[in-house]
Amino acid sequence: MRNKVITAKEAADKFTSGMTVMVGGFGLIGSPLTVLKALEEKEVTDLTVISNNVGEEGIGLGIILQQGKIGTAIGSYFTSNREAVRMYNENKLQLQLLPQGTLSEAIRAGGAGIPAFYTSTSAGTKLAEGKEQKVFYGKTYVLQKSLKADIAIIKAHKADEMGNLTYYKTARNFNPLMATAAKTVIVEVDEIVPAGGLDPEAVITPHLFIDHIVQSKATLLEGRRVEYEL
Amino acid sequence: MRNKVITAKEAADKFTSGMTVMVGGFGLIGSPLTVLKALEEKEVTDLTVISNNVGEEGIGLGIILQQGKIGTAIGSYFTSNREAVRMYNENKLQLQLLPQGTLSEAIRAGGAGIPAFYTSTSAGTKLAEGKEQKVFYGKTYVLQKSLKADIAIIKAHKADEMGNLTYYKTARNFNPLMATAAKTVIVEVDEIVPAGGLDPEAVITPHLFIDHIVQSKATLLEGRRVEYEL
Amino acid sequence: MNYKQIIAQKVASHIPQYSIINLGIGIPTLVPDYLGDSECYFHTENGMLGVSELKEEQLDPQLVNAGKLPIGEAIGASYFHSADSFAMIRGGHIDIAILGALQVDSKGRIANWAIPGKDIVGVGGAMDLLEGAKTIIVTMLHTSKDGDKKLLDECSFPITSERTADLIITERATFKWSKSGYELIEVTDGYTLEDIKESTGLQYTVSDQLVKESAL
Amino acid sequence: MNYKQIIAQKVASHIPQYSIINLGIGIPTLVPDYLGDSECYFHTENGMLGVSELKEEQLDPQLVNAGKLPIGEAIGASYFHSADSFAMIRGGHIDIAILGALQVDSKGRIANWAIPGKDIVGVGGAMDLLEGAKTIIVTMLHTSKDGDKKLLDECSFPITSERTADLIITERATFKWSKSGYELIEVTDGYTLEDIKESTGLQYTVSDQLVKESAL
Repeated sequence: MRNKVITAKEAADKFTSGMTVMVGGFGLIGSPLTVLKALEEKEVTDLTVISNNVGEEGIGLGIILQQGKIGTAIGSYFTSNREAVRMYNENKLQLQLLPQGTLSEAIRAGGAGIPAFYTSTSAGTKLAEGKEQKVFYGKTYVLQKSLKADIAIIKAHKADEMGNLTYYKTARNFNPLMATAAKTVIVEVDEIVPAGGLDPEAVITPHLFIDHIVQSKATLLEGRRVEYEL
Repeated sequence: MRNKVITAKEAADKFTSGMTVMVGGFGLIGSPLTVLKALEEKEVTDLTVISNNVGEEGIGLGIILQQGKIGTAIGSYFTSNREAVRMYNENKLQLQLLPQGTLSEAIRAGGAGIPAFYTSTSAGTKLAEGKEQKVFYGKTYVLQKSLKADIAIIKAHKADEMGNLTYYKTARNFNPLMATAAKTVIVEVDEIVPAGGLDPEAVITPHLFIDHIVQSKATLLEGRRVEYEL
Repeated sequence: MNYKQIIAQKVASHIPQYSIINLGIGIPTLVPDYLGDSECYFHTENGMLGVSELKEEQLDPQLVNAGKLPIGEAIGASYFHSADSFAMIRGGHIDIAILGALQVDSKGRIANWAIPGKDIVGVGGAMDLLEGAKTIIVTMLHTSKDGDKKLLDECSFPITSERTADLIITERATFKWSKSGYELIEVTDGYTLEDIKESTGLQYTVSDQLVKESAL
Repeated sequence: MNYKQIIAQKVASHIPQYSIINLGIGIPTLVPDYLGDSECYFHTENGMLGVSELKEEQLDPQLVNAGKLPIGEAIGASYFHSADSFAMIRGGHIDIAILGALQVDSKGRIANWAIPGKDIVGVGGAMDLLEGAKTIIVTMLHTSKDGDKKLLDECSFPITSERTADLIITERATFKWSKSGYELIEVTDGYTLEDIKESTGLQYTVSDQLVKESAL
């Protein structure tokens, strides 16, 4: 079996400036906090980040946002990190806003070899301005192109040594989708079990999507606090 | 809790002539054999069936094909039921052929509120003739509209009383997709367990998709034989 | 009861048993308190069906609703990824979405995601819910703190969808969408038809049924 | 070894360790027998990663490959529905698809799903595999039973995709797709370059490397 386990630092070293990066999580929940912490030490600029939010102020994805490493963020809800809004106003950050369902479907499409799909979501609103539209059965739909990335960093609950994954409660969110839509996929997990240690019927992400596995050293606590055991 | 359990006969009685019906299964594997058997006794004609195949000769979906109840079949591989081919030649059956990946994605799209998507599969071949096409990033893609049905009859392994479902090995195939794409969804299952009897992380089809549950009385044996305990 | 509780209780009275419900943040989260024995199932768009009230001993930082607040897990719950969750929403599998709104207009369109002159930096799942849920119930205070109208002939804020909201429920009144536009179907005790008329900018008719009730 | 075994063995020699492989029906299913200690993972498009050889005691009528034949379950296997399975294929997550073909032409296009004059009643997953797999290996007998050419300048049967096949492996020869079209890279012992030329209709060049080997 190929050894897929690497350290968080080795994961961070796979990043280069200008890359497009998918980052799993709904806020901090289901976010690869250990790898994001390791990215603090990595010199890299002008990343395009695809993630529902950009973490919290100074936490998770908010760490590298604060460091000015992100040039563009594509997501659905930036309001929850006031620093992102401030940097956007100061022209230090570009933002591309998509409805959450359109964002998640565009990532799935990216992984599924579908270049574009139609959705009625946002039709007739400001978010549809400038987008190609088409009428089906008398209703207007917006054309949405798929999203892909150079690297995805995601969070799962358990990985077997081959890279099969299961998730934990609402920490699943965007992670299984991003696992399919990037050239290199790095998963941070709570626990690594031997090959065959997961029920084949309950595997959510099959191993063929996973390039590298990182043992998580971060715990999400109440009140949006994170504890690291580095 | 609403009681979702009905008999196979009650399931069959929900069919009316001219309906569009999705039928789960890859051949006989993962096919709702008990409900299909009950349909033998139901007077109904001119069904449009969406299913990967049309069962085997006189077995599964092949039962009602043989009875002349199917007017049109939409699927990917009819070769395996010679009767379907013969009826097609005699103009007793219309066939619409889609690549298997396009078929499955069109059903998913139908359930997901996506009216159409693009795929490169079939571009440049006979199956793309007459279909709308569009170029993305220099490559030609075919526009595929989604598929929906009036009724879906599917097969799962276990249902809890609420209608949450798990599947069994390669009997999963089209079933979870069809569960999302019809107005009325009837699932045939090997076993009904109490509410809460399935692991929330391992539920493949959440209960909101399921209208009715039928206890299976059919066993698929080696050599494509079926045993009924009716 | 405070205004929010009054609204939540009114919303609950419009919810049939066994409904699949998506709750927005704010007032909608109070609705389950008023459902009594009526069995309903709660969906949260970040990936779960079967949200229940949080009990202290259940507190789990990785189990949250769309407002990122901790929740509980009901019997028969299930988890799914974001694309499957929004497939449920967009595909018409959610019976009722209960949402907050900044404005509603005579065409039934709501505005709840952006304010003119402010940066547009968040949309979340609001647009998808408006497109996909079978029934939309809007909960809101009837006017702003300063008494400005929020039920308007035309929204001055950017709309969230072309889709019409089925019910608008405020602390003062309930409006129901019909072929001829909104119909006033209920007025809270203590308010007169005149009160509603003065504080409401959107066009509506008064239900025959309501007139009878308020004549008591 | 019979012709089919010769082809399967040749295919195996082109497969890197740890490949994710989708096997078509017929000759491709023999390939695992010749992989030796090389660890590979087998995908079947009806919804499984981790196909293994069938052992008698494992026989399960609900565990089948895309040819509906019984298979086994390897350690680390997983199951998924048809849309996810074809998302893997179309999305470029399968390293190698090993397919049979009726014809291949000079442009690298294969025909393997329909015959002119016969009803077109089945396509299955062939078109998706040709579009999506990173590498396409075609296995086929070099000519028909009657000696008719199947490697042609242009397919007379309907093509399955515009995508070019990367390797064509017959019992007589191996052709590899390059910028300038097919290159003959290997000839089976017992056949001469002249034999290949006479039985092959598609345009190809002869690899420098091959010429050296056959000069031995």
